[in-house]
Amino acid sequence: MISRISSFWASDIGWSFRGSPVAILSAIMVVVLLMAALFAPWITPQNPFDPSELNLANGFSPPLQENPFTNDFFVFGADNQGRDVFSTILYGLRISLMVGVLAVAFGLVLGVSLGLIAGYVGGRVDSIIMRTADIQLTFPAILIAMLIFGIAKGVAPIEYRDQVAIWVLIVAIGLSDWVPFARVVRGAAMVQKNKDFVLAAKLAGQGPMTIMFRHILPNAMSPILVIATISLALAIIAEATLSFLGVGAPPTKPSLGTLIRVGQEFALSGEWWILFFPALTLLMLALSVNSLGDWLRDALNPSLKS
Amino acid sequence: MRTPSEFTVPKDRRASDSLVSVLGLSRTFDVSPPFLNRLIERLPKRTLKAVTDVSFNVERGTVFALVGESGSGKTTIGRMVVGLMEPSAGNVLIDGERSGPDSRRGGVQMVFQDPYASLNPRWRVRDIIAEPVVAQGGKATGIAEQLLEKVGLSADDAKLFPHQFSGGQRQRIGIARALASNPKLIVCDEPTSALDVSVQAQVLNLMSDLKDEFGLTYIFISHDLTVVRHMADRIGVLYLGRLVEEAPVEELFTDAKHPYTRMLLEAAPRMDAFGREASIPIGEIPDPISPPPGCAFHPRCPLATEVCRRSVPAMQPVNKGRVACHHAL
Amino acid sequence: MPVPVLSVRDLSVEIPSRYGVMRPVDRVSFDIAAGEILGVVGESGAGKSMTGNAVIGLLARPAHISGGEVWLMGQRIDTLATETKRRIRGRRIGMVFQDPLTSLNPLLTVGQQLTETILEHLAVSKKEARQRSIQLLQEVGIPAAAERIDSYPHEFSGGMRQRVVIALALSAEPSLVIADEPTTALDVSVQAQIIGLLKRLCRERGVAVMLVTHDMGVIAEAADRVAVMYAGRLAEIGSVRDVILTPAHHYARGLMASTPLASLGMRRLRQIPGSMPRLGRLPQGCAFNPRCEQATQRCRVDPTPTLSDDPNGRAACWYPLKGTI
Amino acid sequence: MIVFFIRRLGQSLLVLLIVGLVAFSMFRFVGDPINNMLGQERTQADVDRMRVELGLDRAILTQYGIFLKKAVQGDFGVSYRQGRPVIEVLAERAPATLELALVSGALALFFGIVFGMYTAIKRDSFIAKSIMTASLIGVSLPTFLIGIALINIFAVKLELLPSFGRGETVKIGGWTTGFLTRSGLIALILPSITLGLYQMTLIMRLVRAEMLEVLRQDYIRFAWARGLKERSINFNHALRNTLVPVITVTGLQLGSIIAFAIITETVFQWPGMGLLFVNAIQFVDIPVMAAYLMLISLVFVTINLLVDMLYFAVDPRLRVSGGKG
Amino acid sequence: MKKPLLVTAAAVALMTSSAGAETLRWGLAGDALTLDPHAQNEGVTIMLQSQMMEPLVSRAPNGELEPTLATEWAIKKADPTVWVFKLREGVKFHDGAAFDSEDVVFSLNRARSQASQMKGLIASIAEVKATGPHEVEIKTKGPNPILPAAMTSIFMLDKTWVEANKATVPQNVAAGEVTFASTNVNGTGPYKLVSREQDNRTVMRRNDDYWGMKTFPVKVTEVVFTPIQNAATRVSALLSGELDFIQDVPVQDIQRVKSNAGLKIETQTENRSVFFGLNVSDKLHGGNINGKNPLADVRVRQAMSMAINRDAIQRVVMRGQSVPAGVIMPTFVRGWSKELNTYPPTDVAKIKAMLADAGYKDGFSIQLDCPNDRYINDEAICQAAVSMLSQVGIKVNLNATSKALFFPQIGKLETDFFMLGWGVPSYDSEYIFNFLYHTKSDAYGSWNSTRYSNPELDSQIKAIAAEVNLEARDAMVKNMWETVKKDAVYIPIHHQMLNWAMKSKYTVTVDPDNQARIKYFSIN
Repeated sequence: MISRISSFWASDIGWSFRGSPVAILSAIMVVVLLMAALFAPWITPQNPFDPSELNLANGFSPPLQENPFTNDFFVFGADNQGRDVFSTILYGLRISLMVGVLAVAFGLVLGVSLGLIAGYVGGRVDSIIMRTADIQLTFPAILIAMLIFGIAKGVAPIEYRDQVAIWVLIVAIGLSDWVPFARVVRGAAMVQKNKDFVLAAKLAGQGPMTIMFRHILPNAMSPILVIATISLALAIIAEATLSFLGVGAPPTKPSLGTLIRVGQEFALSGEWWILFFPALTLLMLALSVNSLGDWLRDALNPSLKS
Repeated sequence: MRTPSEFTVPKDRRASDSLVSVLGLSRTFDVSPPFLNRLIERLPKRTLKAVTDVSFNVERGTVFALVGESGSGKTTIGRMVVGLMEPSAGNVLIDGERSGPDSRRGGVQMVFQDPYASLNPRWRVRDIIAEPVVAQGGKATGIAEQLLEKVGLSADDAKLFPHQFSGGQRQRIGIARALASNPKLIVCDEPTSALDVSVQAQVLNLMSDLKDEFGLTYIFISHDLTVVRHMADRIGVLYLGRLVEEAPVEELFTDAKHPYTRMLLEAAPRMDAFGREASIPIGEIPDPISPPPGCAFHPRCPLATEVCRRSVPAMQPVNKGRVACHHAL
Repeated sequence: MPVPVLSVRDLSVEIPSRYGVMRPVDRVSFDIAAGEILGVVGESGAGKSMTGNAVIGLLARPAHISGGEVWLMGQRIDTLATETKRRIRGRRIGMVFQDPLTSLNPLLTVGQQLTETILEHLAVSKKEARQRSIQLLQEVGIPAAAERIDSYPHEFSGGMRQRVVIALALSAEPSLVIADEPTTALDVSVQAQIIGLLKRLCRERGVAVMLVTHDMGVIAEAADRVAVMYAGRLAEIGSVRDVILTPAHHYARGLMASTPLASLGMRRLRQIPGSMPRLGRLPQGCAFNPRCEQATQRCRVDPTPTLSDDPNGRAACWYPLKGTI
Repeated sequence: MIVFFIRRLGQSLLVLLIVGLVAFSMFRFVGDPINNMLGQERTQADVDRMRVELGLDRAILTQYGIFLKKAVQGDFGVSYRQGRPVIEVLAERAPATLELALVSGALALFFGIVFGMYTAIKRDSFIAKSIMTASLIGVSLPTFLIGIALINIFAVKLELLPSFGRGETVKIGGWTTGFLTRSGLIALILPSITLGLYQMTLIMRLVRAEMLEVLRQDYIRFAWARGLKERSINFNHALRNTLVPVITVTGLQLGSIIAFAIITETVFQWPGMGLLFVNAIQFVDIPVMAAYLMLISLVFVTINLLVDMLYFAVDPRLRVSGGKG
Repeated sequence: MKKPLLVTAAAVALMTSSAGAETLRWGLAGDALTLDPHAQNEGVTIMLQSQMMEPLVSRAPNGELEPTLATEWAIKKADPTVWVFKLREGVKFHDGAAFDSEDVVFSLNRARSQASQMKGLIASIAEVKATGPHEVEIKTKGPNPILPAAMTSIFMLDKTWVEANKATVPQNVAAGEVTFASTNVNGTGPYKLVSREQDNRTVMRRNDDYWGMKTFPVKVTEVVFTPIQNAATRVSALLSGELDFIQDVPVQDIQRVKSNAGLKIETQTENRSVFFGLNVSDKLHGGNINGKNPLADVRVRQAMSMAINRDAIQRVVMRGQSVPAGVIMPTFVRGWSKELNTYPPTDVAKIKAMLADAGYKDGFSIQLDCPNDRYINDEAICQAAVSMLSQVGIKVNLNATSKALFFPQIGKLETDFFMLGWGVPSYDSEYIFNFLYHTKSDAYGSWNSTRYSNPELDSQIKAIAAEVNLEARDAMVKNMWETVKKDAVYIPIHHQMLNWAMKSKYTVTVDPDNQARIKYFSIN
């Protein structure tokens, strides 16, 4: 692990990384947010997802002020349910990150597999997959998510709707996400499959699976990584947007997006902290992930290297 | 369409030990526009004849070279010989057995043109070299290190990635990989055309050495006549998918029978040709999808007559070689 | 002696990088006279293309000219303002790239690209520019030029495309043409045609040509004089006959010897051991010393030899060779 | 060309059918329209009768079949919520959405291309880097939040711009336009910025990436070598080639503007189709939802078709080969 | 005060005619579904229609019945099943046609027809008869003491106009019908329709021939009605001066509006109670717990009721904008009393004891189904309840969905624990009992999703419907309320408050039914 890090540090990418303050800052930010989300139960003073820990009387406590009814104190204030905004942000970050990461993973696996097959096999299989991608694009991401959400809400047993919601979000966002992966992997596969090392592998007697996943895929990783990074930011934002349309994480287990949706109701009423802190967190998260993606795109593009 | 010509070789050679027999090999590609286009725009089905009726023998332990310009079908033949591509007609027999996907079990290997594209940049050299063995379920421990030393690199290089090597070194790795499965035949597809002259010499020397050491047979594909002249025992000249002349190397260079071969020899830059006003070749290679009728070379041939426009010349034995020309020189 | 068309004096190019400052071109000097073809040979990474790019002023950042002078027809051009430099490009220096497939803009017709260049540099009407374009195409040997002028690049064959590229390079009647590996991507028969064309144009128009290539055969056929580059430095310069038949630099000799033609009939080719060092990892002294059989302590320690260290001024070597290979 | 068109048309129809079926089978999960259609005083008998009248008791495929059969005849049914023919309702709403999408699309395209080119050409300049960073904010906050922020600043705090609606509209034939009145134009500002910002960022990034790719192509270097003006190189050569790949993505982006309008229209109470759709979902207005989704697909399919046609116009290479598969 | 330039321009453009025009720009979350008065029984629809059309009798903002197109009404001495209505004379429809008894007969019959959505309100009517040009007699199926109150949203149409435009049958959307009357209006009301784009803008101009010009203020000359769905945008538009009047101000924005110098808030308790319903049958929909439904035990229900801290909800969630409730009956309804409205204080120890007593010492798990777009802060209330119940050991899983999903769920009895709000248009307890407490059957108890079934109560419900003796009736009602309160079928939460925000220059009394009628607006 350490050698990996040091070899990264010494590589061209590492060099480019060291030369980019934006990249360093973004990476630090991402790591801090990731850690905060990961260790939320140990960091936060409250588990905002456990209703028995909440006290409605704490509702709307301003930041850094003692609540006159309960004498409780909240760094970032409390929301309309008396939840500690700080704790809720960290827990919400977990949900947002989970939705984002898993949605991207879902889209990635689906897109990469289909793209590999389309690009490698070609012909009719390629046409079918790419036309499916066209259809997918025809159906705007938001609509897909809204409809899938609708279905799942209808199909899932009522008792499980709450848990299902998160998975539905993941599938819905992931499903609207696979096309860019498929396209770029297909393109890469079409280029790579004609490279001589693929011929050499065939000659060695390797099967199509080995060739696709061991030979072609590793060479398409750079664009996949870039798309994955940008998609992650987009997925987190998409989750927030869907939440605004009422198809997001449940309010009892709010994601950052749900927090913002709830918080914006108080945008005019003076309880700025309910919106501000989650929005700031989301902004920082998306901004740093996006910046990392940007940097990565340039760093991995050999044509831009001097 | 003629049937594949009966492949005849001089009697004295028939008894000799031939490793590869290419018999009436043809390959066509369907380059027709999509069905709907054909239907509505009334376009015909179109095929590209990459290789037409090519036959030759390669003796064990010799180097057989295929030369030709782009579109001559030399790479396609190479791929059919190693079994990466199925012939549309004809056969490739290696040691009497048909070449095909199953013959890839190590008996035939290939060295590729571009040392940058033929090694997977994400794989370590060790894994690259051992792949032909590992893919067959063999034990590959130490093979890579051993072969690296054989090709003039160090065993320590096995843990590195391809990008850490120069072009010549990479080509050596490619050769090591080809050797890993202990092949009888190696098809070398322009193995040095991407290399610098000084490195080319190193690689060519290495290939010669290995051939002797392992008793290999090469099919050497190239467009560079000087390289071919150095490496080959026999040479086949291809033009638009057809073998137009085949002869031992010296015979070909000193007494080429086919006008195309002569044109090639004449056009090739020479180091002793200071300020030479070479007779510049006429025309360009025609579109292989719609080649000229008769002898495909006739539009560029100074000797062409009416018969060349009408019929495809058959392969005829001349001296120790063969030539397909109505007006063989 | 008349003023040479191109005179390059101690030209150096530097690229700052994470490994320190690299010098792909290091104190290179040569002249090219009108109607002369100077061949520049060397293996990949020797700096020959970079030299061409430096002359025409097309170095991609962060590469830059760090020293020396470039004179064109008695005018110093490396220090000119950006806009003046631009006017020289195409007008007084034409350039031909290696790959005709990628050198032409696929979305514009050949005629558009030609007239665009002509109108940029010459004070002619659009009609005249078009007329001129057709003439140029005829001159470079494109049949039915008047009809082909409105075709797109992809409608031409590789050889024809390279002819178009040459027509473009000549369109504003430059006095110098830099041809960077103009035949490498072409078939043997087409290569002969293009070399013939270049030689004819050079002779007829009196253009000076800097022919960059790695192919000794091409040099032998086309060039009048030849410059051999190694690791960014000029190793040897002289008439084609001299350099090929009696190379003075050990590297040049090795290079000539390792071509299969030179070793005709030999069991093994002569070869130079090792490979060219990477930029930024050049050995001290003569860059060729690790591969040179005759290298001495002096070669390893003393500063890099230059042409002036050879009494004949031909090779940058402490111990230049005499006689044939 | 014709063949290509026919094939595309066939595919488009298939897409429409599939989208329709998928949409249709999804509706029953959105909720039950009957509760909204009957008042508080309804009895169970009323509910059951209504269900039969609406045909909701039938199988999905049957419902879809009936829908299709009518749709082919131009009858998309009557909105459950508004009690008016869906066609009429959509036609009334379409201008608002289309005008908004047009303006945001134009904004996104213009600034996307301008900024994209600028940041590619002046890659390392401070301004370019600032634009890149600032643009990230556009995609790092949800659209609705940006909309709400804009309302708070420009409508509530500064009282400069309206917070909702289209302002005054003028009716021309069946089309209501906000382009002809001052208030109509001013009302467009905030929503179109909100809607276009995201797309602009995406287009800008795409143009930048493609431009960087194109700028290192040989034909660009060749254009430099021919001494063409930088402007001409950037626009006539680089941008033109950049546009080929950009067209596809941009086309799809513009299509998704219409879909994204759902959020913007909700925030700004923009009386367009997106708002209609949101209302329809809340009310489970199946005919409206179905027609809207079909319409959106139609828009996408049309844009796709146009994009492909545009390819033919832009890229001469496609004209010869008879179109891509 | 600064005004957005363009907004002013728009407003000016709308003030087409008379000088001194008073335009009221009115924003609301929703829009009317149709202009056909008998096609939809829905609040906003009726409200918008009521600016242009009128019933015989309407309910004034103070809750009293007010003569409108009828000047007097009484039960016929000879026959307690007949009501006699005397009609106002000299009333004209917008197109100038005179209003008479023919129109009333026609309109009531249209409202009673099969396709009408209003027929449920006046289901008791057996026959309508014109007994003179300005008198009608309405015969009911049995004695119906509250008939006039049930007719406040049955608007009168001009028979000739309707027939000429072939709209004699109320619009039936289910059958794919479109009628002239759904987009056009010819009423007797104070405002005439100028233009209407559904969900976008409806413009109405004052009917200067209105019969009530002297009776009511009718100061506003033009009304521009704009639905704005997003609450934040709606409030923003008011704050920026683009609107003059909005209903349904989110409770959190009240302070902000009040602090704006040119704006004010008018408040009133709404005719709507919000409460939780519980499945009291033997079987839990979500599966029994240890073979039993804990909610079937009245002790559990009482404990749960006690666990809801209504005061905290009022203070935090509703920011004071509610009246905590002990009964699911809005305060204006006949039968409401202070004692009934009392609710137990939250006492965790006592609740736990009660649960332990019922055999649920460690609590149990249950799902709460809740709409998230129907009542004021509905989702937040449910969340608060989840938290409160969890503190006494009852684990509640919250399922908050849109009303489009929520109401079908209630209708199909797919819930054990749900939120509901209930308004009482008739201002009479009978309406509540009929819909919420009667055993669920075809004609009764259609909103009773608690599975509560009390045959005795059922017969009482039928009895009070026909009881004309108000005193006896009141006593029966009181008795019935005590029964259901003891059974704790529903857990009352609060009565919602209405907050209308408007420019300070307007004076108006907030209507408990949230029915703004512009004719009552006066301007200082």
